Amino acid sequence: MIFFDAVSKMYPDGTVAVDNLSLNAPNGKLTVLVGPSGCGKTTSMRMINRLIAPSSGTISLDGVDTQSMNAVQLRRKIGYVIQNAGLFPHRTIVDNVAALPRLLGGSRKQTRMHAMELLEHVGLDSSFASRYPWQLSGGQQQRVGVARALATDPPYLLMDEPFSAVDPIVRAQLQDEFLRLQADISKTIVLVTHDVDEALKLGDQVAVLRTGGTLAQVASPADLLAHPTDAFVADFVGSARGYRALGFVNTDDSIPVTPEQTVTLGQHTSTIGRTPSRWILAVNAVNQPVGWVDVELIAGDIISASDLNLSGTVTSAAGSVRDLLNSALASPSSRAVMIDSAGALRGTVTLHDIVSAIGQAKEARPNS
Amino acid sequence: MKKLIAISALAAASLLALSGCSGGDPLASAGAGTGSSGDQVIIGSADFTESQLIASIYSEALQAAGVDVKEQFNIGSREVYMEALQDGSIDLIPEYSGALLKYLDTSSTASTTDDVLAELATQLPTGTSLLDHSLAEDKDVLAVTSDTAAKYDLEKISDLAPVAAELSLGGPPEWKTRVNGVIGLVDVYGINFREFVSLDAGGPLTMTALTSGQIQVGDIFSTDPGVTDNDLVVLEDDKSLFAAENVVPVITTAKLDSTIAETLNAVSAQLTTKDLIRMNSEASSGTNLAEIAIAWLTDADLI
Amino acid sequence: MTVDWIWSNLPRITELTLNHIGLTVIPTILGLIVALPLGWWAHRSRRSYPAIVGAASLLYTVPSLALFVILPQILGTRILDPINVVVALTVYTISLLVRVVADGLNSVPHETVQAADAMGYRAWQRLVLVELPNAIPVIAAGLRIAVVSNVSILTMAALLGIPQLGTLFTQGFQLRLYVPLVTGILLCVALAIAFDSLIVWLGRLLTPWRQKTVTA
Amino acid sequence: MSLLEWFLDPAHWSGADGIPMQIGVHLFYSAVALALSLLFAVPLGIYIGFTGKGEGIVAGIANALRALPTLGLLVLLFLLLSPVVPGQLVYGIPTVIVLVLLAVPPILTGTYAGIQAADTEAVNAARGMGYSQVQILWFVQLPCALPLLLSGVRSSTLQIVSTATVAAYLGLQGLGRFILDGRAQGDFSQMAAGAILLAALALILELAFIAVGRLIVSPGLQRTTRAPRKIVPTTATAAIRLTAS
Repeated sequence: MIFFDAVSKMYPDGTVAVDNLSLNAPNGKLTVLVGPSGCGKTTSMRMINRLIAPSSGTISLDGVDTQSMNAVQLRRKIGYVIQNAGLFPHRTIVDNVAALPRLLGGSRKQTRMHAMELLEHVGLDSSFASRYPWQLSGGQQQRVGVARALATDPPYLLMDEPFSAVDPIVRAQLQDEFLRLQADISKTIVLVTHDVDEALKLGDQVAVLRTGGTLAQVASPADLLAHPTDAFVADFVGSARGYRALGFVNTDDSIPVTPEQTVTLGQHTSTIGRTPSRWILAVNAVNQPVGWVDVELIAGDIISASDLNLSGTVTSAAGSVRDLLNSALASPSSRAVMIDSAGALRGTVTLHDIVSAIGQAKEARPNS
Repeated sequence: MKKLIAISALAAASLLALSGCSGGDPLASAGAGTGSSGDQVIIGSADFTESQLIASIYSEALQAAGVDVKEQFNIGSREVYMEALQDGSIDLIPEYSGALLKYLDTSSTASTTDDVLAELATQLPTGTSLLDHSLAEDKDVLAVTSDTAAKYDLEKISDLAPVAAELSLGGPPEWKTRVNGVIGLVDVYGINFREFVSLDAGGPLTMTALTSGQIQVGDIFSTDPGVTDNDLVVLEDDKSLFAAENVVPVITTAKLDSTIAETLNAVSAQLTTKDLIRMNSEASSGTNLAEIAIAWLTDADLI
Repeated sequence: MTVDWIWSNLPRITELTLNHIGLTVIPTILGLIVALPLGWWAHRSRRSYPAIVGAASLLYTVPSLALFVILPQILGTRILDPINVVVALTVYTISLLVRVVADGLNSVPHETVQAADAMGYRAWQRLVLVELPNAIPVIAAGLRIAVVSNVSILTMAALLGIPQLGTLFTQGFQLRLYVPLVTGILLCVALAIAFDSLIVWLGRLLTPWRQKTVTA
Repeated sequence: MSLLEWFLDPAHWSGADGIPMQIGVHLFYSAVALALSLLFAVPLGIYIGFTGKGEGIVAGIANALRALPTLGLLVLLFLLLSPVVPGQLVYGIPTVIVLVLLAVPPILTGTYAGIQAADTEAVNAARGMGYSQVQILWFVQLPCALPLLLSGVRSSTLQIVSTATVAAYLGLQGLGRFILDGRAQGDFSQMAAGAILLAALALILELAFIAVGRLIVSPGLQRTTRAPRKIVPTTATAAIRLTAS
């Protein structure tokens, strides 16, 4: 547990970076500090491992005041991941990961072996081990950064904009992988980001800070969307918060899933029977959806790949109502396509059914 | 606009540089050539003070006589400035008769003033002429400290022969290959020093090396005021290796006219060894060489 | 005595200083003129870059005194001709500036060059109007070093009797006088600083856009 | 005697003033000067690079040192020291001082520029990971500074070796002897031979430095596969400052 008790940071020129911050980052959970630039989120985080000294107040790790510890010893208990990974350019990937364990006296062989495991853990092929940082893409470097932070198996992890420097597709991928990793290792994590979507996606708990370094609100992502404490937080989480909130509502049995008539690629048009609408779903040999087909516009006698409309998306049965709604909205047939964990088609849900399910859910929760 | 200013400034700077160095005139010389242009007489000197001093006297005297002169002093050793004289880089240089003769004819054995000058006249490179010699003489001499002299009982150069293997000789680099240098010491005196140290032409390096014990025997000039200042013992040249060394102007014949000849001959007629010693001493106290030259010329009623 | 010496030798010192200025500035400008196309060539061709830059750098290791004396044999000039010194210093300037020009051109942002291409600049237009102006800061930095080095190297020519500030060193040495020595050294440093500042000033004047970005 | 004959003459290859001996003496003076320069400039460079203190002053002094005329300084030092320093040292000390003054700026700027140019992200990461100041310096900043430091040492060495010729003006041995004596004796071959030997020595040292660089600089910092276009103006300027000097 990382506990901020009335922590302030004032610079000699009078600038207040952090103002009387009290916050608890519970063990095994991921706490996100989010806010606009100048809100003191990075300063707050860097006070945890004493890269910056607080002007007043105390920060404690599991009840021990960090000021009472040796700064270097303190930092070695806390993994640290930064924006551009900050890999040592003169060391190979595996030696980057093994650097701190080596420094702490581990044998070369042992630390390297452990480093190789960690690299695998963060999804890097062992062929990367002997390369140098500049030979890796930004996303790959960031994975190494995470592996390096975990090298000494520290109970705490600080992450400073860890996924900000990579493109959106890689970022989403890294985020997903990181959530899986965290489910596995359950570190006590403080993550700083300016990206509210990232905060809502990753955080077990999100602390919104406002310019001037005051804490605006701490809450779970769903709570934050549903009950922003003031106009600042409401504005910061964005006008799409109603829609975003659906991302934290799981689909359940109240939404009717209907079986969908399908065709396969290569099927002769004459074998298609009557269809309920213009749009019919195409699947592959193992019943995985591949796209929608407009029966009135099929070019030849055979359904081919060029007949597919690819605008639709699929949603997993375990996904959120937001994903379901999105699938329905994206589909030319206005039906959301639901798949099981193997990717096979379970059925479709109509837009109308989704919207009424949302309406019923809101009525059941008068506070919303 | 600013750019325009900058470019013009650059252009102006280069022009200024081109014109500013008309003294040295590096570019003009490419076409017109240093030296032999028109009536200008370029006076050179060797790379030691006395040579520059005498060259200054020549220069001031000629200027007073209305000759257009240019000074190109401190050129280097005889090996260098004689080449400069022949390729037209310079037109006039003060020389020392014996050393010049040995340079031109390494086998020469002439040693008296008259013999040396007579032989020199036959050996002079074509296109150059000797003017009247002066009585002023400045010989290369071998000097030792009074301590060294006492220790090895040295009075004359031949005394060195039995002990030379223990001693270091210092002198200008060119001495190593000169007849009136290391070669002559071996051939004439049979003296083989332990080593030869390349220093300077009777300058501060040799004097310092001698007084600090870096070398035991040094080639210095007989007119060096340092001989008395440092209580040095000059070894007698008992086998006349070092011939008479009268100061004499050497000039490109093409530049020679009656004004120049008369002026320089008048200088030579009055210059004495004593004058040289006194003027060397004045120079080493920091007086401007041109001032010393003018003072001497004035005293001698030459200007 | 100090003031006396300087005062009585003032015309001589002035003459030597003027010579020194001329013999420094001319080779620096000539060197730049030659280094520009060579540097451009090294910049254009990746393959020849190491060869050109390497060969140019190697020239710098030839000791100045040797170069001063060997050049007459190569050029057929007279041994005391100041042209030898000019050529030698030009060679050193080229040696320093070829790499600088190449690196300066390489330092121009790729996007800028591409933008010029996309706008339809011809190769020479791109070089003169886009690449060279943007390389000025780097080239100016190299030129500063070249000119300061030239001020210092030139003094070696005193050992050959070419009159410039180095003459004060050999004369001061022969006469065991500190005043000409120190005067010569101070004048050299002053000249170096003056040339250095001049190039900084010219560089700023030629790149007004850089000042704007600094103040903005 | 032609240049080739000069080189082929066995007399020039032996004895106290033979080629091997002169090269040895030349390298000895160069090595002493280089060692002293390193001893002085590297720790100072580390201090400046690490603390950021005095950078402006040092950059200014380094530039001024570059403007100091070697010949004038050498002669001045000789005259100043000759009354107080005894024996052979009176020639050696001014020579070494002049060479050190020449060699310090490139090494100094190379060291502090190298340390400052060390990837700030990597330094931040190391600090956050719990590296102590000394460990950051030793394990991160110094290895990262090596390429620039080495290039500083390289240009210093070449400068020293090339300038050590002036030692001959004070009567010292070394390759400058051939050049100065050759000139004084009007022996062109000897002088040209001196220049050639010196250039060859410089070339060999240059190659040696490249080899040493390959050996001790981490391949992670030698981006040989990348085109040289990725030079930003600031580093280019820094590089010039180092190479040229």
